[in-house]
Amino acid sequence: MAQPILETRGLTIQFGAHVAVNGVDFTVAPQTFTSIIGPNGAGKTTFFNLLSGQLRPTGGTVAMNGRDITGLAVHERTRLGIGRSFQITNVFPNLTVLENVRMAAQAVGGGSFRLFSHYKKFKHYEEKARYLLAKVHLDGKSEQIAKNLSHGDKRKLEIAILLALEPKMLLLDEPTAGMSLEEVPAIIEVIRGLKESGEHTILLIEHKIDMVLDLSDQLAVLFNGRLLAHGTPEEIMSNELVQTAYLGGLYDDAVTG
Amino acid sequence: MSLTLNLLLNGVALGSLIFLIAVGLSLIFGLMGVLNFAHGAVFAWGAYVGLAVYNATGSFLLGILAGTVAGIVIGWIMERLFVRPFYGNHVAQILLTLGLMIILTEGIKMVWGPNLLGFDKPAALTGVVDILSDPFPIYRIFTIGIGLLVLIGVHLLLTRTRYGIIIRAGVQDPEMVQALGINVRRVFSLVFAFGAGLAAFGGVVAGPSFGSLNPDLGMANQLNAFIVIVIGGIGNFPGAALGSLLIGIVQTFMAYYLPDVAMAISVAMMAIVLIWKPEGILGVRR
Amino acid sequence: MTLLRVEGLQTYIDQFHILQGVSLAVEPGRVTVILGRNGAGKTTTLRSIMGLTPPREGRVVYDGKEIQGLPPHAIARLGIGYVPEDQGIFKDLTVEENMKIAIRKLDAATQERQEFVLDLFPDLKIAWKRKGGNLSGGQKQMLSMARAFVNDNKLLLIDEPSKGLAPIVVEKVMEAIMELKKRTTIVLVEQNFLMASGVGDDVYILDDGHTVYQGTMAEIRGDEDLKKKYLGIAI
Amino acid sequence: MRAKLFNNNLWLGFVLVALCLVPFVSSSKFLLTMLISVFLMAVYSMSYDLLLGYTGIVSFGHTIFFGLGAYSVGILLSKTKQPNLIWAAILIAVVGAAVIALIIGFLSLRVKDVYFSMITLAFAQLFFIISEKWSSFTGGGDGIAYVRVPTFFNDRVKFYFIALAFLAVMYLFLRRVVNSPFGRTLQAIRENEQRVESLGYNVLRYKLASLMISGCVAAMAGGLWTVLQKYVNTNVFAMDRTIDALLMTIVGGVGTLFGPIVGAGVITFAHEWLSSLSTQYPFLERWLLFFGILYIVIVMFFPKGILGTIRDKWRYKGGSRHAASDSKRRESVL
Amino acid sequence: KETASTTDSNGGGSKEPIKIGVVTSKSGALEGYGTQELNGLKLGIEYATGGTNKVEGRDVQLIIEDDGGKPDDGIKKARKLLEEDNVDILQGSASSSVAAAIAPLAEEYKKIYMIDPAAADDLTGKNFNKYIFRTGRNSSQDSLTGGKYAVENLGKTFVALAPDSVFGKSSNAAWKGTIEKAGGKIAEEEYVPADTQDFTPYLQKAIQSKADVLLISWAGSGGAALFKQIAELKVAEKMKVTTGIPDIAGIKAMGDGAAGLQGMTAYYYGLPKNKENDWLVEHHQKDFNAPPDLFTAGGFTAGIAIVEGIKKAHSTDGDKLVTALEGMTVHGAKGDYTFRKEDHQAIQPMYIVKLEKKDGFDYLVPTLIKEMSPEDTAPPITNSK
Ligand SMILES: Nc1ncnc2c1ncn2[C@@H]1O[C@H](COP(=O)(O)OP(=O)(O)OP(=O)(O)O)[C@@H](O)[C@H]1O
Ligand SMILES: Nc1ncnc2c1ncn2[C@@H]1O[C@H](COP(=O)(O)OP(=O)(O)OP(=O)(O)O)[C@@H](O)[C@H]1O
Ligand SMILES: [Mg+2]
Ligand SMILES: [Mg+2]
Repeated sequence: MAQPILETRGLTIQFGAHVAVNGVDFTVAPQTFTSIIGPNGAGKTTFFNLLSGQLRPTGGTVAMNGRDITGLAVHERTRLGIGRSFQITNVFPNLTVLENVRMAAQAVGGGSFRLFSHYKKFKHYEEKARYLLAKVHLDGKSEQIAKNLSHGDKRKLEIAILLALEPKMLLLDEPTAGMSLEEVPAIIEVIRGLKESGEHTILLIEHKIDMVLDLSDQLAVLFNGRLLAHGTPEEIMSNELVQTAYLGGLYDDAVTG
Repeated sequence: MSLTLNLLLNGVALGSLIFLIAVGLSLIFGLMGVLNFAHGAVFAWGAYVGLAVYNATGSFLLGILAGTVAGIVIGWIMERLFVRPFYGNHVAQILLTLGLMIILTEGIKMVWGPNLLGFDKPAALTGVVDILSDPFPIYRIFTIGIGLLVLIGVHLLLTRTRYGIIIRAGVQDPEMVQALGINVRRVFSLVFAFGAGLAAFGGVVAGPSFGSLNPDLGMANQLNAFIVIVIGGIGNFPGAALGSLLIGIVQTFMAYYLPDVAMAISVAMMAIVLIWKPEGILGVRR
Repeated sequence: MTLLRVEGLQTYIDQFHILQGVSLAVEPGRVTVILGRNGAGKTTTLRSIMGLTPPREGRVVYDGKEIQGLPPHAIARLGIGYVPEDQGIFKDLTVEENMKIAIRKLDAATQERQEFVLDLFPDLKIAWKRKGGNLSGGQKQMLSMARAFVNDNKLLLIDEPSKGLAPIVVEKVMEAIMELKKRTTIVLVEQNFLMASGVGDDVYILDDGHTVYQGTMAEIRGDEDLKKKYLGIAI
Repeated sequence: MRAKLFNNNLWLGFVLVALCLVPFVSSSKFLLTMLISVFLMAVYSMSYDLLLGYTGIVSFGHTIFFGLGAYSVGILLSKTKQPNLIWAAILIAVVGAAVIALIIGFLSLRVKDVYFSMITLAFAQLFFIISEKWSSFTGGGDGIAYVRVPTFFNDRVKFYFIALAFLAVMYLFLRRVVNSPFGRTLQAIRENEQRVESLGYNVLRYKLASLMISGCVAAMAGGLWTVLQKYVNTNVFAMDRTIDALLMTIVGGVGTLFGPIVGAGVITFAHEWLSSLSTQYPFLERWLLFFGILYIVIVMFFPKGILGTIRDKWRYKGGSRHAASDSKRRESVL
Repeated sequence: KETASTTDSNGGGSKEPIKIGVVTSKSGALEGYGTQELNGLKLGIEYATGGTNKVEGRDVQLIIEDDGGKPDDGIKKARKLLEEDNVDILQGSASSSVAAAIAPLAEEYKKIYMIDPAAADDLTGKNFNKYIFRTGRNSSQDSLTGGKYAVENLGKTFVALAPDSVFGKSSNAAWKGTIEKAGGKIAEEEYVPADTQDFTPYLQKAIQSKADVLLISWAGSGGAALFKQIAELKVAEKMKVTTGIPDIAGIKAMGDGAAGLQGMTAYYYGLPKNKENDWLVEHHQKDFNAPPDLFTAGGFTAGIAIVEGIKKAHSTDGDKLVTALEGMTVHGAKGDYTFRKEDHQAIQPMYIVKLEKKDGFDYLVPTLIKEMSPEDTAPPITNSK
């Protein structure tokens, strides 16, 4: 295997007495698609927060491309190419949908510290934003104030913002939760497109098992803050604990099928 | 009595006075998040009404009662007519409460004139007792006692009833509180009025300590109230008490030993505390 | 007798005409599912019933009484529980306090129900002293449901409960709904068709602020065309 | 589309021309003085709007910068008795303001919301106390009188045009800033700070820059204020002065840039008018009362300030952006 | 409002009214003082014009503006008076800062600025210009009055207690000079934060110092608490206490505990025995339903001085008035006030009094111990001009 793009060693975070992420050693190879599953409260989102810098670990390290990034701030990690979407929608509520995405485009495009040039001069940011909004089926709503979007539409906006950042490494936290049945496939297609472009490494947290199985090269299972298993979808799905404690009866078909 | 002990006692007494102003604000600002610049003016109204009734009836107790009621009424009206639509909107609150502050202060001048009014201690609380052979004013012991009573009372109210959590929840998401079947507006009105009542109560109790009242009394004391709440941790009631005590004691010692910097000490302490621990001493990080 | 009848709801938010004539009839003891794509107006419908975005026109008749125009807290006190789509967790309050604020009357029956929900969602017991804002996404969802289930409600309005829940928990929620159905009536907004079809009795489909379909779950389950037409899925 | 109504150049040109005509229409020196003070306060409030309306931070210490400007000019000119050092004094003020903004910003900008407000309040109080205590240098409460200014400024009409030009230039400058990519970033910070961070922006740097720009502009306004008054005392560091900026900005409309100009005009003239009337009509004797009522009326009927509320009414058709004065962030990261 | 023309209205012969522009505190912390002085001013003009309100055949018109105690507002208002209303004379203010800010305008527009009751020495010192005249006493006159008397009658060693402010420091400095000149000594200076509510430790420190006299300079609202605590701690049994006696409201606020307190005062309506004061007391009672107060006398005298000055100069021209007023003696509420040639400060009688309980008064009445002559209390000349 090539040098892992991301590697954690003994990654741990403790809140009071509760150890939410517990000694996780985890590696991700470049240009792969890994899904993280696990019961509610297993520490998946917390794990993402440690990778993207929202939280500082109480123990262990995070390395990207061999470089230790444990001490870096959120924005520095983003600049290194880690982009994430949030499980609970996290947008600019009082800006328009377009401006939300434009801000992200500007973040990677540079020029943000120019005090005097008019923002309209940076037309290409706006074009890029429009293009991405079309991709997530929000093109009709680009002038709406973000907080007025319905829940599902906010999720799409979240994804468009992430795409605008052009991250090398994407952390997707339940991107399709609350999205309508009809539109989930389109978003899956967008994600699949990213995967197939071969330029991105993707980590996905999802409870929709069929989607996970459909997309992933690798599956990792978090249980109670510990990395329980890491392997191919087939290996993981046959794990008994995953069966009984996570999937329950509903997905019997999905696994055997 | 050693000087240190004397200073310490005085510090506690001063802290207790600050606390009496801060306690209502700690509900209105600390819990409900209303930047209430009219709080000091309500405090002053309490003191003036209390003084008027005390002078008319000769009963300090009636004065306290009347002052407190005045505060409750003012608070109720303020909340009902003005503050209500602007919860969570600090910018509007600033303008609104500054306006109310001006109106209330001018109101005092209209009713009682712009000049000083003397506020005598009730006879029973006048004089000094000897603590370790040095004199210590009885009234100061009284304020310490009152401060303690209020601390315990309000603490019980907030922890033993649902009011504390309803307010905290209501500030964050009033809609959801309503959807849970609670008339959040009424609770807010009540708490606001209660906070104002506490301020007014504090005003009457503090009056004799000041010795005299002037219409701008509120403004002068309000800053300290904000400071102790921030130092203790916004929304943290015991924190406000701790902050008051701390500021009271430090201010007393500084005023004695280093009067040159005493003026700056409370704001400087606030700055230091915030830089060192932004959420306040007892506050929790959000 | 119909427990909740919604007739011709017209709801505006600011000057936007969001609901343009939504009608529902909710029969007691049944689970009524509202389906529709993002932005169809499902959430707004529930909010209009709760009085959170009062309708400008139309009637909401609950238990024989017109309740449109009542403030939300009065509506809630009539025995209507609401699980909002954004969970509505008070982030500065602990789980315990979040439960405490929800409980309308502390009696033996409530105690019993509290035990029931805590058994249903044991995670909450573990996180009992944690701040609501620190919960995981799924835990928030559980807490939000627990708050609604703990009271003696005659009607529950639940907005996308399965969102963010592990499959096994979804299953438990479904079981719980079947259990709750025995004593309460439920209106459910759901995007997870598996779940919706598992528990639903009656179905309404909304689109663009209108009711576009009304029928039973059995009909939908068997009718691929219907599913394609309104839900864009083929399962 | 964005606030076309007020930031439209044609419209602004018209206002500018109208203001240019004032000295030719009226010979009242007093009116000119009033307008000069409106212009200076307008610049001061606009600088505040950059913080409050665009970056979303409520500073209770803005007067620090105004005071620095006022004192630089006052002290330098009166100590040296060299009126022509005015530009040097303003330069010193601007550099000083930038440095102080940097220091205060570093210490306090990491702290959020009301806590930030309270730290800045503390700093302002410290400046006030220092200027009181160091009265040999600052003149203390009695102040420095007889500040000598270049004779040029003694001609009220010339001063009027300088002040007007100053306002116009500062307005254009700040408008450019808020519309630049930098300004856009500030507005995003106002809306959701940690989200901006996770987009890869170094939020602290942007906030610092905004505080510095705002401080420098305020310092210039303060410097010219001393030129107008020929007097400076500790009042320039008093809480009242910050409240002035706050009021003018809020009254005019937070986050509109043109609003503070309107606010400065309304407050200055209302203040003058009410206090003048008070000495003529006994029932207006307590004129401050009516001033207080004015605030309340504005909040109740123009919740987003005069311009902000009017602009909102216009914009609804376009369905465009929102400059909510105070966005409550309910969403958390997790 | 009509825009005033810029034409010169100084011509003495015209029948235009004489306009006196007053800038003082009608709101803010010093409102009470401003009002006292204004009432005095009105009565002074009435008195000096024999009730006609006419001088040299011209009406005297008062235009009053409120400065709220803020220099910035004071400047604005003074400008308005000078430029808009074309006043001939400026008068005010309750705040020394405001007066200092207005002083340069008087010079710029060459108009007399009759200061009262602002007391800062600098106004007739560092901040002096030739158009400034002051009927009010300045801080040095206060300390000269009290200091000399105290050393001669109360004791030789002093503890000076003052607020920790510019006022407190300069006041103490003035007292120190006088006391030392008179052969006394300030053993200890205590500066107390101006917002102090609790003076016990300072008072105890003072008692422990074993000095003869506790000398208090206090301005502002804390004073009442201070004197109540002095009474409560029975300081007066251990040492003498002296201070500047405040206005009636201030005395009232001190409470009965202050009985026996000796100190200096610039005016109390019961002290002067002359026809001007009798007239003032009578008319003040009639017009305002209260006796005149601490600062009414200065305003009253300012009114008289303005009228007498114009009569003497036959003009309202600033420079002519300066010549007329310089060295002039005015018969005011306290007797003779003389504007010194050098700094235009009016030297005037001052009083040493004792607070005593009297029937029919709900406050302690200042009763005369000694009247000091204008020369006895003449302050040093500190302006460089
Ligand atoms: N700041 C915190 N303080 C205390 N406990 C926390 C904090 N943040 C998270 N936790 C706890 O850590 C655990 C892991 O939470 P996390 O959000 O990572 O779960 P998750 O795996 O993403 O679950 P879900 O699938 O429900 O989103 C939960 O039990 C949560 O209550
Ligand atoms: N405050 C508002 N201002 C303007 N439009 C709004 C506002 N709130 C909601 N809307 C619009 O109303 C429509 C209905 O929203 P609603 O939240 O009811 O949809 P929904 O069916 O629940 O969608 P989802 O499945 O995504 O949750 C949406 O198009 C939304 O953009
Ligand atoms: Mg999660
Ligand atoms: Mg919805």
